[in-house]
Amino acid sequence: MTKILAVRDLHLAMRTGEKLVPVLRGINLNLPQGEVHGLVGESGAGKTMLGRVILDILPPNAVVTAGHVDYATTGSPIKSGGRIFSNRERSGISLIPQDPMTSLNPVKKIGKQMVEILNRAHTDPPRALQERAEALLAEVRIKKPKEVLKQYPHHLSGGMRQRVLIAMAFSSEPGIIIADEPTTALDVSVQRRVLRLIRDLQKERNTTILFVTHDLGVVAKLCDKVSLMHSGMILEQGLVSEVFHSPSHPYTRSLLKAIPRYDQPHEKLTPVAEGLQSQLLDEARKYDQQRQV
Amino acid sequence: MPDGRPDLPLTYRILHEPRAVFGLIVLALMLLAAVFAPWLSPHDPLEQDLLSSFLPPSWQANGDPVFLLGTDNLGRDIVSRLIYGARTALIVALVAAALAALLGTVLGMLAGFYGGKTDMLISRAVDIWMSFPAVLLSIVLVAVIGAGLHAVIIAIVIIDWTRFCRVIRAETMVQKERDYVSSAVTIGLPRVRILFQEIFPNLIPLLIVLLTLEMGIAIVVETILSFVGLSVASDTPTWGNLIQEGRQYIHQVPWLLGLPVACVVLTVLGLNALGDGIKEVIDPETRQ
Amino acid sequence: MSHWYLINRLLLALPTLLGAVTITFVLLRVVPGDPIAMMTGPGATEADIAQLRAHYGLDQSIVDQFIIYLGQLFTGDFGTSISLRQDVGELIAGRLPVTVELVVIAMCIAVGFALILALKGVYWRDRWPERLIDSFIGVIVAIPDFLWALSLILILGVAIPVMPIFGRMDLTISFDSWTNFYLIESLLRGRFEVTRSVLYHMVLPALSLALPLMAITARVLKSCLNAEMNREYITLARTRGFGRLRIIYREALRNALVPATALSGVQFTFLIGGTVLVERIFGYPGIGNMAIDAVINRDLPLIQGLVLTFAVLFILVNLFIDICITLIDPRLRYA
Amino acid sequence: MKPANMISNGKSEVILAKRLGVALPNFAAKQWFQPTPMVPILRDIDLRAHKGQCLGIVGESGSGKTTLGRALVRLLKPTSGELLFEGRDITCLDEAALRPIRNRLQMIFQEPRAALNPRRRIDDAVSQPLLTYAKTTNNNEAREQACELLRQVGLDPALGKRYPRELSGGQLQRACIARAISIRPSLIVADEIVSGLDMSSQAQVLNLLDELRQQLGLCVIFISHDLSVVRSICDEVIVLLDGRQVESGPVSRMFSHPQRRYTRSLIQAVPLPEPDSDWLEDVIDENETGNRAKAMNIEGTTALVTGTSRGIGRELVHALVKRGAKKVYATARNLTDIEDLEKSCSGVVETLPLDITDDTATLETAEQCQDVELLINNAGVNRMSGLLAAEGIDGARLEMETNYFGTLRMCRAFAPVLKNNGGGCIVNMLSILSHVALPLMGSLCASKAATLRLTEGVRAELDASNTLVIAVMPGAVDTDMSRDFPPPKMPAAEVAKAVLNGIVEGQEELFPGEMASGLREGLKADPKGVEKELAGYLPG
Repeated sequence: MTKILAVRDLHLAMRTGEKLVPVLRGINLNLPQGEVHGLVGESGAGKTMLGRVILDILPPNAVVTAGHVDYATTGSPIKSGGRIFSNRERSGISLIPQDPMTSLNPVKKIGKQMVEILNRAHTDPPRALQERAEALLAEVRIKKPKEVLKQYPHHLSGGMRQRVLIAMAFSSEPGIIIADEPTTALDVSVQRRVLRLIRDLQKERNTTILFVTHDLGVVAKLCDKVSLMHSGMILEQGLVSEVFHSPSHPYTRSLLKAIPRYDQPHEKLTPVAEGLQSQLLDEARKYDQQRQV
Repeated sequence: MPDGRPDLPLTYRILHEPRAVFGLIVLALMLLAAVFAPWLSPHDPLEQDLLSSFLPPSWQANGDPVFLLGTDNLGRDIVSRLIYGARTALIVALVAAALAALLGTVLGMLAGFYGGKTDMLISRAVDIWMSFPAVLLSIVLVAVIGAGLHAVIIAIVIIDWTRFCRVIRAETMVQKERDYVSSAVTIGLPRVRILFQEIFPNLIPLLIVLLTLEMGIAIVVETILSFVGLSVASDTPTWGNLIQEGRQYIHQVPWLLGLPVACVVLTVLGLNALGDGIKEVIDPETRQ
Repeated sequence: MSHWYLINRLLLALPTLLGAVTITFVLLRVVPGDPIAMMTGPGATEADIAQLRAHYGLDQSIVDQFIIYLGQLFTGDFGTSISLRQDVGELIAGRLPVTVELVVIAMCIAVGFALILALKGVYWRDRWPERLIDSFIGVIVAIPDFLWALSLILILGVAIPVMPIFGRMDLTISFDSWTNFYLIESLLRGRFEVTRSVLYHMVLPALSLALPLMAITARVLKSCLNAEMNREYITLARTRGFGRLRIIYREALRNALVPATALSGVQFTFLIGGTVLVERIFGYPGIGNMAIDAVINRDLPLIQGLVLTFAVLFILVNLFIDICITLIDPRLRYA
Repeated sequence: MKPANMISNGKSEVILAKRLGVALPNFAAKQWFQPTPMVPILRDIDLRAHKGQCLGIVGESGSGKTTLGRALVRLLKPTSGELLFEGRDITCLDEAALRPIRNRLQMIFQEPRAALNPRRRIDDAVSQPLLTYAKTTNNNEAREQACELLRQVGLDPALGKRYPRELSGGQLQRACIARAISIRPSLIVADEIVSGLDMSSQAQVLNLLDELRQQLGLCVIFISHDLSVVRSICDEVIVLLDGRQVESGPVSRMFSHPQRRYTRSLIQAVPLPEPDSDWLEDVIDENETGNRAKAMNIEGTTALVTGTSRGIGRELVHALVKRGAKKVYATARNLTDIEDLEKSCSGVVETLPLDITDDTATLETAEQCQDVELLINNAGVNRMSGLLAAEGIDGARLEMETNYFGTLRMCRAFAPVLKNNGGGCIVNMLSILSHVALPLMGSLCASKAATLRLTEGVRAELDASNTLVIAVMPGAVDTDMSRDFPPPKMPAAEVAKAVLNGIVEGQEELFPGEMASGLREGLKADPKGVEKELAGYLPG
């Protein structure tokens, strides 16, 4: 399998005033083509920030202090070096955002927004772009694509908007997609259909997906591999089947025991011990000190 | 992000905000001038000396070192008149702004909290009020009440309560929808207590900002009314009267107009900076 | 949006208008100072005064006066000015164009510069030009139009005397206007020397009115733009590699215009109020200047007419702003 | 009234809602000179919860969960129905009258950060209810008690000196719980209290709530969209959809055999942390046009079908068994006609003799089959005879007796059964003839049309008791009865399949087959023309 994305020993910090607060601590990640990789962690683990580095849309106060992200646009060998890349290469990587309600420009019709994106990847005449947009909407199983193209975002339900966003993400035929909690804001039954849709499109095009989420269940159902993050470090990484059946890190084990399951109603929940949490934070702090020395 | 660390004290943060510090200095200077006017001013502000009228500031040619910033058409000392003017300005600023704030806040809170007919009534009144040009209304009002400092204050209160009312009403409605109000209801607090004990403390930061801005506005309104000749008696030293007098000799002695204008501008700038500074410091707390 | 919406809005404005009329009416009747005594000289007899009183309807009860007044309003009769002895409607019609021209020019200046400042500020976000723009706006916004007028006179009229500080145009030019819209009329009639003079005289008053409005609009627009720039759809546009300039103009701007327009609507009404003083200071012959004279002369019918004019302007401007917002934001365009 | 006495008998409900409805004003749609229109948010909610019990309320977003929670603690005023708290009617009490019992009705909110006044320190917020209820008038004493409460919920009392923004979400939620239990409530409504929290603090808060419930004998109403959480801490569940109560019952039954399709899809959609790539394969894009709240789940259901000796009835029984029904009562006039059904599907199908023209027989059957959730009224007679036919008026009477009165009898007998089971479904097998009047079939058409109207009436009447009522109107079907009809005729098995799909989709009117759906469209455009065409199609 060809490698399509490699994150090597990445360190990221946020500048607050004079201080640099570490957010990511030595992240290593290799994504071969066609893999669906789950990135799990609680809030503050740095998983969203990792997605942003890969997309090169960091906030202005974030600084990459060490390491780099290497990309291969589909077909070509992996490119090493800086994280700023040209707009042409950008079409090789796209984002499915978390909140469908705020992720579409409210004052533009769906059709216009889609054509604007297609326009960047293709040089077809407007009429053809319109048809392409229609075909894309049909592909994400929207019933009346022609009508939807003429509508404004507020006319659509959350699930529909997420479908439009998925169509947009796949429209540039990207090699990699970062999905940042794309189903957290949706109801469970809608979530299931959206996940199915993402997986079908991914299979068809052999796209690589980095699926950022806090929901272990979603990872278990959708992903091939999983990385578990805490305080900016990857604690455990491996095949989903292995990590869920025989977790090696104590944090993974205790997380799996902390979430309720409807098929095991009588098992007592064991919260993640606060000792374990603070131990992990201590480790992170120690790691920072060692780097500075 | 809440990280389990306690915040720095509020006074510390305000004293490290340059704009707030600038505003506080201006306010302090005004306070100083107003309270100690008789001791600070070198002359009696009303003392006329027709022989030494229109003297330029002391450092210019023909300047008299006794009159630091020169004299006006009747030979009165400008420094003294400016210092006494600060006194009037401060009284108007404090009293009028406080009263307007009181009236506007109470009505705004009632309208925002109780909604329905109360809100309808108060909001309509605010609408009607806003459809008058404020300046014209204040002129009419002072004409009705009769000239004088009390008239100026009353006019400002009657006009500017709407500023507070609108903003406070909107903010009360926002706060009312938050769950801490619901949880106060579930522990059985009476509505009036919820309004004043739970919601009101959350309005205070906004109120302070509005109040500092209103103080600036009150000073300007007083100046305007003096300028139109409707404020206190024209020989009383107020900044507005000084401007009105200076306006007549603008081509001969521009500093007569320039100095009081500079005083008003500086004061207004200071008060605005104070409001902005405080808002900057408090904002992250209110906007969680 | 349908015409029903418009009609509804206009109907909603009626009580406001009526309220404004009533309050002024009542307020003015309790003003101490007798307008009749002011217009007649000291030699007038009791009978003369009584006759004049009856002529202006001032001898009736306040309720009767109000009912008569309302009746007259419906027929378009604003009464006769006591001090100027002319029809109030005609007086206002003559002066209104002067003020409207001034206000429109001021508004254009304000909106134009506000847009530039806000867009540049957002473009240079978190860098020194942004901080510069912020402090500039901060200073301008603090000073009201009245003080701007005086300061501009001092600076550009006296210290560096480059601008005229009095009147609407050079008195040496004779221009017999039909509509009193000097600017447009002179352009249409090819009298460009008039246009030049009028514009030249307009600079300082228009600037005094425009500066605070510009600053507040720029500030609101900028903070709205910054808020928009933090939204998800902008992040998404960034991942698609659209340039920063394009994102600001084509994605964020229209969304930010909604709250900014709403606020500048309120501010614009302050601008109309501001003309009262600015026209006074610059000796500009608009309705604002006339209003102060009317109050000082206790000219009841004229004050009444002017307040009504201001209220109607206020309502029209707000209506216009509402329509603009509805056009900008499709979410507000429900049936 | 003495609430203490009411509790002592141990049986009475802490909270009881009968046909509770809540409507909220919609100010946006207000017209001039007219009262503000009210939008119904909740309709006909029935619930009861005892001391020490945990009742879950689940549903997707917008289903009215939060509104229900707020109505139960009377933050909202119900617009219809009755609400009893500890035996006392609190439906219409005003704020002042509620105040004395407010301490016994507490609510915990989703966002702990918003639920605590940002300008109050934690200990201040926790001691505030104590001071309000005057048991402790002393400030210091209240503070001490607050510290004790914080310790009880596992927080360091030193945190009490901080402001809410200085604490994490999990800590704040525990502080909110401390505040709620400080005044010894008997009912706590917990609205999505863990959905804003991290995985690790979620378990802590859930365990805390569960322990406190057992220690203090609290009655907890637990609102959540997360079915796994509900399963782990609740005893009973109510499922809401679009403001209606779709299903309710013990949590174990709800998860093992959900009555409604909606409940089933909710459960199936929960991703368990168990690697399984097939989970996504089973997704079907469900058609959501029908009555979603009442759409049934055939799997595990108990059904009764009349007229199963042949044709559609027989196919319906087969189809039900195939789709995984728990039990099917197959009835016919002669038991001998259907003996083979019981044999072929033993354990599931139970055959019963039933003549639906017999009043007592239907009532007895209903008595016997108390577990029926799905009733299919299939039995009927078809006859063709003109005005002067040999049977005379008796033939027409027979049609009415079987088609109309038979259906009416069954509906009357089984409506209470369905209601007792928390609602269900009634399917009345009619015909496209109910929409037309044809020569030689006037009385048959009349009986079918009457039954259609009856069905609509029953539907309206049972709306509140959560029962789906379906009218099925096929065209010509390939059965013994229609031997004389020329094709096209629809196979009976196809009709049965269409009926079951309609039940699952919650369709209230079914026109299975091309003929029926075509006729339906035609009837909309030109009813007389269709009748003419049909008359030509008839044999004879």
